[in-house]
Amino acid sequence: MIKTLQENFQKIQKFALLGGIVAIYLVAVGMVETFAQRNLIGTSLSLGHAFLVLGPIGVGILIAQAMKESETKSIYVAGFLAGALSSVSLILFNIVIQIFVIQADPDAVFYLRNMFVSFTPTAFEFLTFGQGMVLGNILLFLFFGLMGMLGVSFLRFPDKIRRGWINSLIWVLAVGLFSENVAQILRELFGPGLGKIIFSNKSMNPVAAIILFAVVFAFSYFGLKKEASDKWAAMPEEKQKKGRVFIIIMAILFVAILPWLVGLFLSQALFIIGMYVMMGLGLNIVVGYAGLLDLGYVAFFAFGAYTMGILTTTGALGRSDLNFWMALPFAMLIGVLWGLLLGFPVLRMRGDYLAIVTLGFGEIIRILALSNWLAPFGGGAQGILHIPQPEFFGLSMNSPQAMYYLVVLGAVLAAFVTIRLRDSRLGRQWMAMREDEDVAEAMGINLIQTKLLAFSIGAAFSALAGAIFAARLGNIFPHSFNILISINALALIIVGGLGSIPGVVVGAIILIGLPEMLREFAEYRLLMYGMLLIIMMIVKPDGFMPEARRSQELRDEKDTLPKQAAGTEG
Amino acid sequence: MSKRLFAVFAALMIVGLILTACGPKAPAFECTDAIGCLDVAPDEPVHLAYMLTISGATAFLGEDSKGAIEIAIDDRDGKILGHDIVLTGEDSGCSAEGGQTAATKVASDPTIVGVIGTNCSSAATAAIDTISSAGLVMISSSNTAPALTIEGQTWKPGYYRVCHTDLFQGAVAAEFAYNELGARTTATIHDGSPYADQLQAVYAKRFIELGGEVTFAGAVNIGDTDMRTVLTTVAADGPDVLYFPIFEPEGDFIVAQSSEIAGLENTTLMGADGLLADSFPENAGPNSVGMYLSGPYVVGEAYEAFLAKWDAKFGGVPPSGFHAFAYDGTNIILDAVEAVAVVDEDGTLHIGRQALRDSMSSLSNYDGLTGALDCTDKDFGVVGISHGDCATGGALGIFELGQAELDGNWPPPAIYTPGE
Amino acid sequence: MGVILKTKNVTKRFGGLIAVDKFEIDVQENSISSVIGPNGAGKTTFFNCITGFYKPTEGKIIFDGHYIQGLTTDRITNLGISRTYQNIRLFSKMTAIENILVGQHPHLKTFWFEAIIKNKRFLKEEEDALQEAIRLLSFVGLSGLGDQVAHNLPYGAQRRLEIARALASKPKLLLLDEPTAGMNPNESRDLMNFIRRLRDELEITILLIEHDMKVVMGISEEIWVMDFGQKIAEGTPLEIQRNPRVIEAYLGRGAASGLNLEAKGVEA
Amino acid sequence: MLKQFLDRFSWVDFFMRLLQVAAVIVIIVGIFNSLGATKYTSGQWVTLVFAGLAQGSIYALIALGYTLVYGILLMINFAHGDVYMAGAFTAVFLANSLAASGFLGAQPVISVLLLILLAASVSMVLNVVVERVAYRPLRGAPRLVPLITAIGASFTIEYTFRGLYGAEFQSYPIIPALDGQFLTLAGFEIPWTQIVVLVAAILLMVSLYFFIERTKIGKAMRAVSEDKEVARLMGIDVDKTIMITFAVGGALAGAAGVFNGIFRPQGVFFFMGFIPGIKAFTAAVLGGIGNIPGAMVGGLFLGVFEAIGPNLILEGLGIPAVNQLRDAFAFTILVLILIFRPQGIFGERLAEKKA
Amino acid sequence: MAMLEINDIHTYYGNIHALKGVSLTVEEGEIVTLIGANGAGKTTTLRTITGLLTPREGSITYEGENITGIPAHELVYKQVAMVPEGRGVFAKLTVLENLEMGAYSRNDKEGIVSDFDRVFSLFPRLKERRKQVAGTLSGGEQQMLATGRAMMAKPRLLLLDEPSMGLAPVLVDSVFDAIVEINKEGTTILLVEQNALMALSVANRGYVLQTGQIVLHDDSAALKQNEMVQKAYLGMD
Repeated sequence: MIKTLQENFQKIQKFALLGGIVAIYLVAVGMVETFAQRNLIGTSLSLGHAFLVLGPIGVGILIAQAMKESETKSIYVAGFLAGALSSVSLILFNIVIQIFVIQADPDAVFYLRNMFVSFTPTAFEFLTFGQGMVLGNILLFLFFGLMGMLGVSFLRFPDKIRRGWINSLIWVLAVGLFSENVAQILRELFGPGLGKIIFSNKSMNPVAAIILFAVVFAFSYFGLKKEASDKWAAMPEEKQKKGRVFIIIMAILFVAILPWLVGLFLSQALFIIGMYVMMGLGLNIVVGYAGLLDLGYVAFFAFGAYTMGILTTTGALGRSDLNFWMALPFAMLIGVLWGLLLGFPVLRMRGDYLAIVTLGFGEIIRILALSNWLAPFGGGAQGILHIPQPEFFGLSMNSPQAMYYLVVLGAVLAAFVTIRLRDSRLGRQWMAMREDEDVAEAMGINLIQTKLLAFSIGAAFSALAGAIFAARLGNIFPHSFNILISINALALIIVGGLGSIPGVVVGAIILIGLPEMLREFAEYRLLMYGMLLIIMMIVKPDGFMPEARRSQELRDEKDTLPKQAAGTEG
Repeated sequence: MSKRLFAVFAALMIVGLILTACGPKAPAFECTDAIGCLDVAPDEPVHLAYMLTISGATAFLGEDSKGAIEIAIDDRDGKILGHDIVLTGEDSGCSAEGGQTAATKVASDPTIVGVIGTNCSSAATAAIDTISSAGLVMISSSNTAPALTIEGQTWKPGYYRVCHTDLFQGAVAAEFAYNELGARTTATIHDGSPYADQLQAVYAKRFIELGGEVTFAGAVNIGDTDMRTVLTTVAADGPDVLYFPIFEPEGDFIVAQSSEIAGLENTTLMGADGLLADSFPENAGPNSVGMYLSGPYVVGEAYEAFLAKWDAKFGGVPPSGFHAFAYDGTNIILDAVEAVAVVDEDGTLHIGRQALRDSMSSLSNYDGLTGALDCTDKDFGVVGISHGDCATGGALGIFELGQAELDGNWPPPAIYTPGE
Repeated sequence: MGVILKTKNVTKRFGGLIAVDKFEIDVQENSISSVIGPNGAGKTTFFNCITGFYKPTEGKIIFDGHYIQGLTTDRITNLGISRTYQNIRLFSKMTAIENILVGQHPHLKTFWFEAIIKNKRFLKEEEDALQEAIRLLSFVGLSGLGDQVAHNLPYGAQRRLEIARALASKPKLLLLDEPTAGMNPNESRDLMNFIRRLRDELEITILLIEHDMKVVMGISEEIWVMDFGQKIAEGTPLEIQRNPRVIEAYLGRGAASGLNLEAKGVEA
Repeated sequence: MLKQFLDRFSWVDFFMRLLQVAAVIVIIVGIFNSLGATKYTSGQWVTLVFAGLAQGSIYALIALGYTLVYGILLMINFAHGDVYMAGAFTAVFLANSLAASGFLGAQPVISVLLLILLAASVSMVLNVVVERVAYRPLRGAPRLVPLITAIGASFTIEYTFRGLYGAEFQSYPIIPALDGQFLTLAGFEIPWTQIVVLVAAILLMVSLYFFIERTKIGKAMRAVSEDKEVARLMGIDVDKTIMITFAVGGALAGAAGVFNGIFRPQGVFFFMGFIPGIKAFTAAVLGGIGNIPGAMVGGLFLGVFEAIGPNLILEGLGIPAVNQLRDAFAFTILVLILIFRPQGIFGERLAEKKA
Repeated sequence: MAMLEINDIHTYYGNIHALKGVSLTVEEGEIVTLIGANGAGKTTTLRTITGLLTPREGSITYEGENITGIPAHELVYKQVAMVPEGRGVFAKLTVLENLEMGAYSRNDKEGIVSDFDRVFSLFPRLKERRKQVAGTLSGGEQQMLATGRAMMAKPRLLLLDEPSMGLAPVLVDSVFDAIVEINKEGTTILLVEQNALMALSVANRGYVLQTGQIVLHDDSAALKQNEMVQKAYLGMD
């Protein structure tokens, strides 16, 4: 065993260093300390702990992966070692705080907290378990070692147990993390009682956590999911077909009643997700199909919103007193017109030149909306206030639930149009243009027309989303139309899978929905968002739901041909 | 469905039912409040929420307010009427959509008593509806848009603010410039935020009313760093006073770069509360000597104590100028809770939501960090009836920065208050 | 038989560099002819001038009675010129069928809005186009590979797919840029026969750029030789092989004498 | 004849031409009116031009990072503006300590060199780490994917530094030796800070140019940017070369952060890189992205143009509060230039590489 | 011991099995040619040898040392150079800079200078154009440059991928002359060529590659006479 360890010592060192870096990073940016206030389960396990152990657990997993061949015992020892070693960075951190913060004079030049705001006595307290310099650091060392072993166990336990308890852990942590949202849903479904029992002050009741753990474990251990899917596969064709219809009907029903299950806030989140789905579908036409990298997509969103605002507001800026439904087509029309107008000058530009110019357009529009110059038309910095909410047979749609239906309708419309166009001549034109603009033109495709169609149809959906946004918000300000919206829309279609329609929905749920649910993490929300983007792209560069190609030649016999492929030499 | 699957479902259902059945018994207290009551069980905390701008370029505003709220809670040792106080928060950003989403989040949690926020008026404008219809109270530390408290405009019941509106501050600044400095021409710069735009408009209007002339009404953008062009435009007319009610760092740039521009030698610089922070003279440099700032006149021992607590808790000084309002706002809510809560024998609290609003609306002569506060309705004549405006305007002043401030003395002396 | 393509004085300059220098050819209708010349002589540039990728600096190009110099590529394609590329340029992430469907573009007439409402005309046209694509696929011998993504196809299949795509626009004139590049002698011979079939069965005029002298000599009815952008010779394969300037600048002595035999062998 | 003309007539070209003419007319009218009003003295114009040059040299230094990376990987390193922030933000603490201890006053040159060294190292390391973590695993992925990780990296860096150093604004100390010092040139007074920044930036840029053109590593970088596979066959370690490229780009951005602190000390905080980043990217595109002299000229051009443009052109058109429109104006100029020259000022014509 | 020994390598592009067990040897001083149809795996073989691709199975031994999976840039230091298909000159670098890049692995300044002369004497055209940007050279000159550039690494083993591709017939001869010349000076050559006739006429031995497998291996003379080779690769009936 000693020998195995010696052989692998370099790896252990390397992973320990990596784990140490992760751990110190999380402490130094203040995540551990801040989230130590936020309990996940009971009052003992906080989110801070969960972040703190990310490093050593990860190290354990890496060790288990790298030493696959070795005997189990030595892997555990190696995991312990690596985990414990990764605590060295934090021990150093503790020493630094002790000397340069706790014992230092706040006016001294080297008083480190002047520079590193998270180098606080509280962090020290947390990391040393309140046990002081010596004992605390020893505890930390041992604790990290154990966490390293825990990481090893993720890969080394017998398969069934492993899957069971990893799943359980994920579920318990997720419920603890999203406690507010889970509690909200429970409240909507069962009244206030249940939520109060399971959660107290956002933290999960330990008993509830254990029950949840056990239930999920049972599910995974007995392989119930697999059993169900096996059964499904064994069913006769006809029954499967019926089952599918049933599932689809259930899904539609689910989407329909969803806002009433989840309450006010999650409905608002759903509304925003739906809005981004609509925009994503539009942008997907421009970027995913036509291959035109547009970083200024927010401009059309702004046009939609401003048109809605100007046409319907009862304030001083109102130009007419149309209602929401009458203004909606105008908003889309204005979007289309501007899509054409802005599309025009960039017709001859390619790739990254297009990107920066469209980004510029987005900014120009925002700045103009903000300007004193155009304030008489768009309100300038003061924005447009008092935009009435739409009415539906006399009922004011002033709740997120009501508006949710509106965006779902809009998104379905966008998806419908997108699918129909994708499978038509125009869709092929776009894709050909995306693959090779010159050759596409040499196929007789009029690039100008094709590009402008992409721009304007994309713009129409964005404008539609903008119009609904304005009506939901009731007030619009130029600051709302910043580049972040373009970036979000672009990121979600790429994360979902460029060109893929289900991908847009998945992307929107991950990149828009998740951050909304994690609002309470405020200052670290965008940090996590950024990391999420990087990790997701590295894990799945083609997106979560890559675009699938249709079979056309052999329409009925799918997958009968073996994959014909050969070298790409030449 | 397999038998095992069924068994698991059945177990789940049973657990669920048991848990529901064991829920708390109905309280003996009978709620008569018009918009309902909030019950806090003996072991439950009193739940406050904040809606501030925590991320993005204006995060310093949120940090400023959030710290003050925490200090206010610390001052009560984290307890009220024997219950813990919990503070949870939402990032509302400095935007309407952020405000609305944060508001729906807050509104969907029935345990929340009241909200402190938002930082930006645009966020409040979009949040006010949701917050109000959820029966909550919301008190802001830095919403200065007048419309927010004017009946018939944006105002909705349950909304309060501690800071003074632009109408006060803009007018005070204009009067000071015209009467005290003897200025007859002025230029203004705003940064595209609804706040600065409004404030400079009020200032300019008052200045013209007094008989002065506005030579140039300019603007920059948040994020601009080079102010030489706008300063050159200002310099072309050489006005007596340049009023720029904007924030850091744009305000820093204007002050620092003003000395490079020929033609500004005789122009007096005047900023507003956005720059009223102790880091400002240090950031803006020597040119800040001799300039004026309009803003809340927050002085006194209590404030000194507050700053000491801040330094102990967070290190350094608050990053912006609205912390004192956030502190007062928190206390107003908590005091109102103390005043209206009905305490059962077992320690359960019953807080009538309308009662809470009534209590806050009737608050007067409250001795806050920011001076005497009065949240009662006021009649502003042409402007309209205002509700929930706690600031009296008396706590406004004009400060002059000198070499002492540059050397670290803070706060600067107030050389003019409207009463004088 | 008339002249389908005539270039007059076609010149293309890039800055100071003259890539094509007053190049003139007359392509007879329903013929197979070639442009040959050393690498970098300007052959591909010349093709690019014909197909509208480049605007010739000077000169006129007359195709089927139209002056086409300076027209955009898509218009030229719509007039009936189609081409393949030296280094294959398929729409590599689209399936073979989709590639051919894109090629059919000039003959599809439905308006995009019809695709949204899926009216009868649209459905019929799409079905017809699909059938035509499947037919073309089998014409080039790729039946069964239609649903493969283009870049997964073997090299030879990609070459043929590119031709099928070019044929989909029903051209009157087909320009092939080094179609046998990377093929072995057997494959080249198959391709020669295929090109003949195109001409005979579909009555398409064919203009080639080619390096493989066996192919060029075996198939062409007329050859133009290009060097430094200029035409240094024109004529039948036999005339070209004997032309001393061509031998010196391009063929080399050994190759020229050997070719004669080979060419005959192929024809036999 | 008419038919031939109509066949070749393109509405796009027509409108582009129209747009060009309109733009030229508007610009000329604007300039004519502005200058005709004689509102500003020539001294004020000179002030603006030099401020623009100093600002532009900072854009240029950041733009070089964009252009180097673009040249070698054909990707937009969206996080580059934040790399610039990282150096500037870190060095500000050292600068303040130096000022507090009086060293800055006593030894300004050494102090500034120290600051540049620190900022450049931080930015360099950060840029290399970003490349290693966020870009290298994605070699060969679809082109938009690294753009998204770059955006992710941008957020990550911003909020990491916010977590590390806090959300407050910091300021560089004023260097006593340069404080209030003006160089008098032909009767115009120009602040020394601006001159120092301009000269130092140009020195850096020239040395970069020689580094790329003359040294073995520089040539290897060019070789890698043309063909990575062949470069590997020459014995060039491609990953290492790319790393060096990021390192060089990062160091330049870090240095730019300190230069920025010299001539405009305020407003150092975690978000400060965003707008200069976008502007620098604009400058790189203006000059022709991938082109090193192009980035330099593009940066200086953009700096000067946005400094004088609003007053010179927009004000003459009777637009109120023109300075607010500066960014819009800068982007408009970008669009116009790209309409005139789609490949940027120094870019190669992409169109010639068609078939 | 053979200079280069390839033992049963299997290389994949993603899931595509491109080389299905290729084995070959090259002795010091030889010219060995690898002929085969497009897509047979010739280039893949060369790319696997140089480390641009990593085989999933099998081993490659160079002068007794296992070089399987070695990074491409390190192999150059072992004096193995490759002229890639399509020449791959750095179009924006001058001729001289291209040659310098060829000598990237070396540090002996004087040796490099003398090798410049050697390349220029082999290809006088390059000397005339050494200040010119490589992209402006004609196809033949680019081939010369690519070959000369590979020579700058002072290779003991030179891998050539399709040197005659896209060249005018008149130039093909001179390129092959140069290959023979280089070989005579002591460089071992592994030549991948489409033009089987030419290749076999300069090579000592040849391998025939079909769909990722070696199907035939013999002396050049014998291969020329082989019926299958004649039919498939020499175009004779």
